[in-house]
Amino acid sequence: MTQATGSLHTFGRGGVHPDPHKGATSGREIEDLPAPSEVVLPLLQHLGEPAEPCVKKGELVRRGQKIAEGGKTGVPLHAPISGKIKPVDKRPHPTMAVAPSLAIGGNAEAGPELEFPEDPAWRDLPLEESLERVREAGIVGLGGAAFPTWRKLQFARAAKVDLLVMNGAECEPYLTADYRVMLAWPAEIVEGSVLIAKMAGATRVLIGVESDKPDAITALSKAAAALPTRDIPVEIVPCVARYPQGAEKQLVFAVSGRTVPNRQLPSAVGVLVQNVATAHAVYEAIRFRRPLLDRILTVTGPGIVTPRNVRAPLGASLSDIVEFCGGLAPGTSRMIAGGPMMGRALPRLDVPLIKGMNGLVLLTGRGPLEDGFGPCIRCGRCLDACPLGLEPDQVSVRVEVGRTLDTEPHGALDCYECGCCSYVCPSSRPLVQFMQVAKAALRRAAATRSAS
Amino acid sequence: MSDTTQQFVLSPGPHLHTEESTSKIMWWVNGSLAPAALWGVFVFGLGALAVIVAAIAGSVLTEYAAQRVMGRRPTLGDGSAVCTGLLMALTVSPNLIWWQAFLGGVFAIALGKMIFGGLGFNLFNPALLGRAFLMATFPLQMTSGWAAPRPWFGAPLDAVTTATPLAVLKEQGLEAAIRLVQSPVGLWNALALGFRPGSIGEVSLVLIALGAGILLARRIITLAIPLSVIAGLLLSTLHTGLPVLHLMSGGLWLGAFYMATDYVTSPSVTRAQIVFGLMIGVLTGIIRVYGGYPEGICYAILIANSMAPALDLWFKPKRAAIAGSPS
Amino acid sequence: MSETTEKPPGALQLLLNGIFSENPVFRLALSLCPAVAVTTTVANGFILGVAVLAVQVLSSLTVAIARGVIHPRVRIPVYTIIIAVWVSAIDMTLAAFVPALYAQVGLYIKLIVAFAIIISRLEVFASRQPLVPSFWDAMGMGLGFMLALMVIGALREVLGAGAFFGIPLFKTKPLLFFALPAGGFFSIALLMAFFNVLERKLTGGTSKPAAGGHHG
Amino acid sequence: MGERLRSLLAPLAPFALIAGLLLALPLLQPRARAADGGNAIESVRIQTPDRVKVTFRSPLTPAQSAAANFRLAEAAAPDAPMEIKGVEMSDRVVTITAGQALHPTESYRLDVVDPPIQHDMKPSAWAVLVTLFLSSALINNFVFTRYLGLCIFFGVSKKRDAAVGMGVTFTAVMIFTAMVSWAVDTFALQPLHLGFLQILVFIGTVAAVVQFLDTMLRKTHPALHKSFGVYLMLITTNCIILAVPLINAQGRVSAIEALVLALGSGLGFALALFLMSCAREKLELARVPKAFEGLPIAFALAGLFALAFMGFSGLDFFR
Amino acid sequence: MSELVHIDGAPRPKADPKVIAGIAMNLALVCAVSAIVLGGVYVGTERYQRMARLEGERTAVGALLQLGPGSEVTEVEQYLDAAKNEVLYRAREYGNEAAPVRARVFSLSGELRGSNDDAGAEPPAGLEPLGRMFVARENGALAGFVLEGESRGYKNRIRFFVALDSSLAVQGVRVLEHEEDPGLGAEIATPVFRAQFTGRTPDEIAAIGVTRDPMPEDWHAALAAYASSTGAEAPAEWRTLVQRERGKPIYAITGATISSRALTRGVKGAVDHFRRRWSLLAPQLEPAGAAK
Repeated sequence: MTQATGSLHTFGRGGVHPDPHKGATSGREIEDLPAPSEVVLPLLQHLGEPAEPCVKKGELVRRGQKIAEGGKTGVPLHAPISGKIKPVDKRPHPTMAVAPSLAIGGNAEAGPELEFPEDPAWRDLPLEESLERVREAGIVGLGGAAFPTWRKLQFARAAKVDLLVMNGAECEPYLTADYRVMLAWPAEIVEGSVLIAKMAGATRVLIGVESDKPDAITALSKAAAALPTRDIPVEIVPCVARYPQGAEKQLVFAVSGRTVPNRQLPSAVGVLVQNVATAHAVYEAIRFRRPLLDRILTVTGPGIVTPRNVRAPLGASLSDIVEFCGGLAPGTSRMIAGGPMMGRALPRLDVPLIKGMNGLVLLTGRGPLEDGFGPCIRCGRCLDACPLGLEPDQVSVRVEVGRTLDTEPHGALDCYECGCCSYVCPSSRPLVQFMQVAKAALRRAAATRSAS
Repeated sequence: MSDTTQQFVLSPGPHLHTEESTSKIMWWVNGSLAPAALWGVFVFGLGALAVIVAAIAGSVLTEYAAQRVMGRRPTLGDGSAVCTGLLMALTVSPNLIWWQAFLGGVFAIALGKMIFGGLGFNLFNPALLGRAFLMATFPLQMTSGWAAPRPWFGAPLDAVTTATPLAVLKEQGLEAAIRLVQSPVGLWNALALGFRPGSIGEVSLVLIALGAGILLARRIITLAIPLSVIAGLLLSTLHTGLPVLHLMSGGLWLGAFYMATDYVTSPSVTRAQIVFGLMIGVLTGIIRVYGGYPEGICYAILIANSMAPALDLWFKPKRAAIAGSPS
Repeated sequence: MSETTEKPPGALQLLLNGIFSENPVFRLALSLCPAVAVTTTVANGFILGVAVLAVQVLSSLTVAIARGVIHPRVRIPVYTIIIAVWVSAIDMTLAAFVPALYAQVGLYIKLIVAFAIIISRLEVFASRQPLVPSFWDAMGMGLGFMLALMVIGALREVLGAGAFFGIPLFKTKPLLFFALPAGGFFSIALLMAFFNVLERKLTGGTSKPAAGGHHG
Repeated sequence: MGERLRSLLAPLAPFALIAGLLLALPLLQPRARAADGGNAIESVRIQTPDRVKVTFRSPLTPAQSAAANFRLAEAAAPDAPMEIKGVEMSDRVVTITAGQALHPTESYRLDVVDPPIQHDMKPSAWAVLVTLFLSSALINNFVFTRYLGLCIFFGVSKKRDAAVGMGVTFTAVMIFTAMVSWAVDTFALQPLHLGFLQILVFIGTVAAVVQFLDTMLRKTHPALHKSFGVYLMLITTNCIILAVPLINAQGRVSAIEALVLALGSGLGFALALFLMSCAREKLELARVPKAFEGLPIAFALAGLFALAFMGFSGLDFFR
Repeated sequence: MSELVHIDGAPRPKADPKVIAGIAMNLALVCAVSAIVLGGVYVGTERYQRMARLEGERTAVGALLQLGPGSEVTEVEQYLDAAKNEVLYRAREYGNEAAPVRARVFSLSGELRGSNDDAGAEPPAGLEPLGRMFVARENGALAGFVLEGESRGYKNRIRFFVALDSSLAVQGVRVLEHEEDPGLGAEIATPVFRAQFTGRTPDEIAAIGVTRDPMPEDWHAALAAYASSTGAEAPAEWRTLVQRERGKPIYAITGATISSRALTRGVKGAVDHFRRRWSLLAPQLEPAGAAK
């Protein structure tokens, strides 16, 4: 019972249609950032325990060489450039102010990139070996969540998923990185998807792509048709261009018609969701044992002189990337890591690129919430916009008068902060932030309750 | 060369925002009412203009004073006080004296809105409260001696007074109502075009429809409430044999499109809005046919307003994901 | 219930207490029903106020005198009976001697029997204090009630009917609204808010706003 | 859904009982007194505004359908019949057009000369029910126009659950006390000319009924008692409960009128409580000016409700 | 009460017969005293209450008919004997309970069925009262009538007096009791509204209606002038205008058409019924009155 608009698929309710702003970069190929003179690699750029350095200060490493072990729950780190290891130090971090990081100073003496020859048996590897390769390659979810992929696959297998949904929706305005990845490596993505499906135990792959990327759909469809084996069918599902089409639950519903219960993962309905860029990385890891070294991101927005899709070594400084894109335009006031809807504002440029960062949007002018906000006029727009059917208005007015604990019936705990409500609010109310406050308070209260 | 120490503004997300804003919405509402208001001035003369201006002045000044007294940032620019004053003026008789309209505006804002803390917190439509207050306070001016509309570019308005079609219908029956609006353009045209006695802004259905169309096109209002109001009215007046006459007369359109759709005082969920609208429509019909007033929409909306919090409780938005079963 | 040993306050203080700081209508918010119902004119407020005053004083005196013979376990029923007796007596008396005024407030005079203020004064004060302070306390409460009703009545009569004590002030009725039920509620809301502000000004913001009562 | 439905319906159970009673009302209605033993006339019905439809058991002759054959009068003026403007006959049905408006809640008397019939037209139970109910619940809502029960109204309307519980309890108690007091008044106080004991007797009656209900409920429905017992205790000395018997006694109403008045007043009060509690829950989120916090804003709110309820004024379905 | 008993007595102690007896005695004593007090007050005030009522009515009757000192008023009570389909009229001097009662019995269609010039002070039991009327004489000549009527108003019954002159034209209306809204329905009790009825003949009353049209300014002024002319000659402007207006409907109180209609309907009914009744009674009362 997939819900469809015409032949297109979409999620059940809510959502918004912000101006996509993708024109500036959608036509630009992925361009490589010239090797930076230094990279900074925070030891923690995934969900899990931080990586443990396995190189010494002053050691020369080649690009591709492992420099930190992943431990039980994390993933290892690899040198994105060849150079000399600097001491582990606290360095600026995009989200955590400062964090312990490994730095590598670019040094030609260290030698060229390691070679990653093809493993001829890559299609028929045992499960354990495949998972190990994914782990060793340091792959995390590249859609933004940065959860170690090998663990996610393990969980999916344990949860007996039967369906892999590949996320190629890229519904965030401005961003085109996934789009360019899909155009550049359609066959690799399809192959990677099949590999992921095998590891997860899924028997079918659906790749959801928003309909405003017709050439990506064509390319992927061709690649799927050209697959040598048919034991795991791959199907491309065009979806309506509508935010948040790419949110896990929305995408799962759109392409498969399955409804993920509130506060549960898609695996509850037998689905594993992976980003298309992750599929590409998995493909590289299994076929070539090639670790994750670069990140493809969109650098765009009115605040950048030459918007581009950039492939940059992990750890490259954002200032280098911005400079590669022509530098900041006058009047640039805000820098968003990720898309403008769910991304996060960064205070400064001297932070490194990390695995989860799929875009850098530079904006001019004042932010929507900078000029204060008005009272709720109960227009109901947020109710219509919320893809989950929550009541951001009710939550917000209760938080305003300090009754955060009364917000549970209005859905505060279910919110995943897609930002649709804030986007549509004519009174510019920070509804997402009210939701966050309410959620935090409710969780605290629940923790206190269970503790006592 | 970019400066690596540059500090960006750390504004919370989402970092994009719709173009719509409260004040834009309010001013669009005000603007879309302008044709109907101007028509009122055209057919009823400058007295109607004085009523409109005084009502708006009363609302705006009261809002400003109340915000000053309460130590809050004055928000006159958002146009909501103007909207209240204008809407109230459009629902009252052109026969009102300017200071009475002014008082109505004062009441509407002071006791209908500011006493609850201002925009967004009131429970009843302030414009209609203003009208109900005027009905209770100046029943003579509000219910009798209706100014007769002047025909196309005819003689200026003199002291001719008459009764509204609904009042005549209630008192004397259909024939008399038809005789009342006998005009060069005929009954139905009179009802639609606005050559009939009535409240300042309610007479020209064409212009109200135009304004409502603008609001609909801009998605400021939706059809859920207005259509269910109309359905409710037709339902409850069907047995009189005159549902269309009821539909075309009185302040029904102004009420259905502008008053009942007031965000603050109506439910937010579509299903609740339909119940709300039906309630208004049916109550309007009942009050008109069996009640004490020839016109019922004002009180019907106020009564429905009083039910709105309960409707909000009963009708919750449908949660997207309640149970998960693979299809 | 044990007798309180502390010395009862003086007569003047008891009087003022009832009229201002513990005004049964504006401050204690007790016995609100008649406050709106009968106060379309000052005269109506006055007559009901007189009735309450009389019932309050007579009941207080009765209880203060008879408390020795009242069994403590049936204290409250007996108080109720005492009040009912005095209400009936006042009701009949007013009906006999001021029939015109009585016609307008008759039902509410009968309903004085259900006023929480009266029985609460009996329970709190008259059953524990000697005769004289009980009298002054009752006087204070009764007068406070009467004055409150007259203030509301004055506001509503002047605004609603354009008259004061039946004497026309204006040629027209300025704001008819205030004579209507809805206007009655608003008059009290405005007066209560006014007294809240006044209280805060006078006490420097230390006292709490009028509390909700629970009995009619 | 089923759970929700059940929890919604549970408080309505007492009302279902009452509704059943009301449905049986027309059966309790005293039979029309007819001199012919009720044989000749099948039914008499008032068609507002001014027609009376009389259905005979057998067809009439043309002579019998002459205007002069009928005599229609108000029950209060049987000696002064009203003008009969016209009589239409079709088979067994005679439609008499009177010279004045008739109202189904009033009593009339119809006399037929040939065959000799005297027919007392009692008020239609349904018309009385609807009219009185509308009047007591909406038009003359106890709270909004008669200002009764204000203390409870303001005291209990802060929380919706309490308001609903209070409303349900009130209505039930009101019906019981009204009926008992009506009986006491009609069969004891009035015949014995003890009207001056009214207040004393009624307050005793109320106390006794509440005590009785409390005991009954505690013994038979402990769960119900747990949820409604609190409210029961608040009721005893409340003016609204006392007002119904007093108003009934003043108007010397019939048993049906007393019942409907109590029911309408109770439901009207419950409605007011419910609406007010919803509004006040919403109001807790509002930024009410300091001076109006607490009771003043509640009074203002009640004023606005009263203003809105003015819309019901003059409602009459039988005009 | 029970509430407080509970609170007081909770937890309920074991019933001790002695205590119970004490309480019972106590309550019985209180009740007895109460009954005595109330009975006393009742006896003490009842007479005044009746007198006050009588006085009010008498004043109203006198004022309505503008009676001079040499006038006398006969009160006629009317009852229905439903079992026999008879109507009983009982007439006696108003306010004088010692005066003899003249009783007349008519069938519903107006035949005289019985006559008794010295009936008992109390009417027979089991009769339904149908209303009262007052017949006034001044110096032996018929001076007018006052009818008591009731009508269903907007909220409750409206009780009123209608005064007729000897030709049965309306001489005045007075509202005795009503519960209409102040400022709206209550306006029916104002002199200006009531004065609209004055001067209308029974035939005009029989055809009377109510209009929502606004009252003409001059007529309003004339009515106001008439209403304030206490007892004296009616103002000239009223006398001219009443000729124009008395055939027209009553102008309703603005915003209170229902109350206006209620009173109008009541007056119409009272006058209509009285016309018929007086045609029966006149010969019965007239000779006795003339003999006096």
